[in-house]
Amino acid sequence: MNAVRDTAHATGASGIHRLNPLTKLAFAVTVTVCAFAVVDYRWPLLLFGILLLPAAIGAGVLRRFLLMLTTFWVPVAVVLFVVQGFFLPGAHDVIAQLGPLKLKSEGVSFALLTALHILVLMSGFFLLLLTTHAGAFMSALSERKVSPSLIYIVSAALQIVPALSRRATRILHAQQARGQVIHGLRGRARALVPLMGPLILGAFTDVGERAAAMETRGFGATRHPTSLTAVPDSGVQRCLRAAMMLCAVAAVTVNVWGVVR
Amino acid sequence: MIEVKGFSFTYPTGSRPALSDVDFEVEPRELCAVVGGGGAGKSTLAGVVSGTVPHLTGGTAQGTVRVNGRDLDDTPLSGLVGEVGLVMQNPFNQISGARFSVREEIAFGLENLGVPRDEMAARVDLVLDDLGLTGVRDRSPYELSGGQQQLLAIGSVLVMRPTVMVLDEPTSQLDAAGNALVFEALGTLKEQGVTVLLIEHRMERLAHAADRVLVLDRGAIVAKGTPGEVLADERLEEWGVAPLRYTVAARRAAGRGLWPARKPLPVTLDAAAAGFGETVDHLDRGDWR
Amino acid sequence: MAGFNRSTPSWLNERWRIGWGTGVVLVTYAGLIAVRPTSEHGVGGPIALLALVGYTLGALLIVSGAVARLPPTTVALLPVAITVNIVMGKIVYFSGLPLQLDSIGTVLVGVVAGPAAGAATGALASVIVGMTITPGALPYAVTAAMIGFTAGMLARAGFFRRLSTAVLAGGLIGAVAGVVSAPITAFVFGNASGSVGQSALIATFQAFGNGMLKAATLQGLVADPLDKALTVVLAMAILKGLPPGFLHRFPFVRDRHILAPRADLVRVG
Amino acid sequence: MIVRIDSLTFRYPNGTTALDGVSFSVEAGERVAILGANGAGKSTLARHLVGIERPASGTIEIDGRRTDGLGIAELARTVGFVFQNPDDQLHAASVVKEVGFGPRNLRFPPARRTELVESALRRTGLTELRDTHPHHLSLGERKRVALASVLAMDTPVVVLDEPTTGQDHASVVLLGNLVDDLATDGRTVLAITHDMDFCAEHFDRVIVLENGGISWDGPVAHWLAQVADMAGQTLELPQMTRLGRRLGWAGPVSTVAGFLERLASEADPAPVPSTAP
Repeated sequence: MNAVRDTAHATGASGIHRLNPLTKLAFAVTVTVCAFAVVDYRWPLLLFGILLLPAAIGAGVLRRFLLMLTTFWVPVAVVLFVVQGFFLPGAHDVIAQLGPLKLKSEGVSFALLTALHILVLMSGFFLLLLTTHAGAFMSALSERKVSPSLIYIVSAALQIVPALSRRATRILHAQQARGQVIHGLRGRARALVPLMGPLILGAFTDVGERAAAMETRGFGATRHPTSLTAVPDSGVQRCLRAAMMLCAVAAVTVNVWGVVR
Repeated sequence: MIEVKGFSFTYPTGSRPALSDVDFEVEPRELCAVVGGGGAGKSTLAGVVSGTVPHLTGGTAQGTVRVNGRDLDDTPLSGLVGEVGLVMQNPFNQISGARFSVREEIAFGLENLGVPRDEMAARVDLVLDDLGLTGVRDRSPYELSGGQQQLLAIGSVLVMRPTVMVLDEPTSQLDAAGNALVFEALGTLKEQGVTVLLIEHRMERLAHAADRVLVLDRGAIVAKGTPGEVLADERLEEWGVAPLRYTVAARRAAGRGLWPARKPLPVTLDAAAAGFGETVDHLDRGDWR
Repeated sequence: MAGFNRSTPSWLNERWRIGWGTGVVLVTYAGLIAVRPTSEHGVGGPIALLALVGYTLGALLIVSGAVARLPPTTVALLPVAITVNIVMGKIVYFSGLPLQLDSIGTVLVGVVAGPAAGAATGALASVIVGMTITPGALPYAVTAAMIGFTAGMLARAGFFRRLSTAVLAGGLIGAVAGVVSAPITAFVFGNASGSVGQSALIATFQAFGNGMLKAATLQGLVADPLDKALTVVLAMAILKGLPPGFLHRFPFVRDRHILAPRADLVRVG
Repeated sequence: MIVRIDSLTFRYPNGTTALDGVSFSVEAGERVAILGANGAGKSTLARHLVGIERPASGTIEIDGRRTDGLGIAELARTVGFVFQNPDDQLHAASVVKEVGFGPRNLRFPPARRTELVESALRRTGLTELRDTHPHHLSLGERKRVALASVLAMDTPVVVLDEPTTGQDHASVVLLGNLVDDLATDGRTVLAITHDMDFCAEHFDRVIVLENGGISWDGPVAHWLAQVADMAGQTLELPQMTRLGRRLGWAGPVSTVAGFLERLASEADPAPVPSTAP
């Protein structure tokens, strides 16, 4: 649950931290679309090398950025090379042989391209998450008149997950203090109901009260709620966002045109 | 202003009424306390007056509940927002989770009503100050201690400046200092003309703060009156309510002739000290009996 | 993004947005089948982009339409359901079982609060997982939405009144999930997403000469129905354990005879 | 000596010191109240007794055994811990099954198990509710179920965390009697509490924690005698103590019985046997 803490408490003083979250979202989307739009493995590599990596360095989050890539991207890339390197349908240019398995060049180049696409997709979003406080993100969406229900659901889920995992620890201790042993497969299986029962049922039982509290605090009372915190924005960023979106739409259009044709 | 007349209510899954034939009124500038044992229907009553029961829970209701002159039967919950505030027993559920800092969480209700930003900020900061939460204003609501969460829950309702305030055991996790802050805030509310309905276990606080006390037992009101009348009633324990030690001591002392005969049994430290002081004086002068 | 609150023309109101979203998803899927990539170079880029953009757009439309129609109690239910998805998903993931079980909350909401709420739960759960655990979950938002939507529709049709039909419903939900997720697995992730077990299964199907999309679909049709049947059983167990009065707050399950009447809903003693 | 704690020090992961050189020991049959402001380290101390927290330095000995190598589930045979929130542990479909969970985990023989469960139900006044689903109980009743489920484990030490919070009058009375009975049976009770009247009426000894260290350890009456008007306003003195002070009495009274005895002695200089019930 470390990542949750990161997103909910991402604080920093860099210029990238201070950008409007929507600018960073637009950047993540655009860079992903652009990466997928061109069929050449050097292109996503270029995007990663000249945009994403320098941005991570500039924001001072390089260590965590690389750590997250190692955790999430490397396994996908490895599986990709194994599956497609050996089993890409229609590939026949064998470059190596391992027992009955044949490594094929088409498979390797396909795996390389796809892995780099995923690298850009993940990097764009990691950058957004590592430099953006979830609260600021939600405030920015709220200013763009996104439905309060949607903002509530996302915000509450982000905060309930850690609250619930703290509760899970308390429940675990309470049951262990009553002699519950949680060792081995059988112990674990037997512990499931005493541990998950209070956790999950408790969480659902709270829903009714929380809904009542929200309603008495006027949730949904007006279609035009205000926001306590102002999210910094600027004309430059607005132009930047428009340009990025235009770029993304163009890339999609060209590609759809190419596919349909 | 709260007016409840002949009100009975049964939950959809209940086999007996949670409230039966409840009848009472609370005027503006009045703090009415509700006491009773576990399962007596106190929280249900809080829900009824704040409009969440039966609107959200379902169930069958008879009789009328009027708040500020409006019949709750025909008033949707949204029609009461800002007018009636409800502080629930469990602060964890009162915290919306929609906001990431204490300051924003308090503002949540005002945001929902579309209050302009400047006014909102001023009102929020005032509440933070009143409840001693300024030091944790930027923390996540979920990182606070139980007591601080309780103060936050109260603050999130106070900030909306309701004219009727319903509080369900709002101080159970607070220490003496936190308690004092809350009762101070309630006193200020009363002066401002707010109607307060308070469910509370700590009798000593009530004896000072309440103008009137209702006792609920198995869904029915079995006693109502001033704290002095109700909390000194000898049936209090039968109704599942803890009597004050002052009252118990005076009652037993009276049995041995050690409590001034014309004085009512005390429910506050002051009254007990005055009464027993008189006893001691007389004993010293030797003119007792 | 999702959920515009400005005065919108009628063809963009909430109900229509769900319809448009579903339409976009179907057209995308049909498009992917129709222009089945022939050259191997077509696979990596444009097709993936088409799948990604079509599905994301569809998910956004469905979510914005569904969320706008939810009553407050359901809104309060969704974060909890999403949390249950995540917590159970994590437990199963770390237990090393060849299962996902990360849609228990989604199915539960579909049954309790209807198809729209179920769809919103699924899609938003993917967003939360994408924001907190791995961005790899984001492209699958549509699959998750379809799981909740299907659960709600089957609940409306009465599948959840008996355990046997509920298990059947789980199988059907799994089939839908398997088919809808295949293009993402195949084109965006090059058939390398998910667990090692899933990837091995896909590799096997590919080794037997199936195309990428076909291999991913077959994998989905083998693994998902089983997983979702178990998911449904667990969701029903949770429903059974919930206190009386809980279900009374949700008109969908209360008024439509979605579940069998519960004996414990009548208090004894 | 059933509990012996020697120079216990504990730091949170973030480095702040929660307990700093805490030492004390408790005899079998003693009733000890642990007092202190929020954040003084009361819960952290209690959590060490059941092995949830491990000391940075210092030792804990319970029933003659060092707890270092023992897991929470092993310590459960010696120390029963009643957590503040009963909803963190209730999972079974009936009260009797819930109460039987601990004894079953500790592998007591069936006959002994039944005996323990029945006795725990009786002592907590839950016999009639034995087949009820915990859903149908009020918070006070659920707290009693949690208490019963620990009593049924028949541990020589029982630790209670804020036992009176959220309890109605009947439950508090029951709880007080139970604490007295346990001590009579030779079992040791430690309780974290804010409720000073409860503490004055049912405990022999107080340990006051302040900033992670013990600032007072001794009999309740001695503490009440020396304590000024409650340092830091964090605790409210017992009602009878405050009344006694208002009357200008030297030396503290803390309970209604004690107060009446004192009053009677004022009435009649010759010592009168107390008839207070």
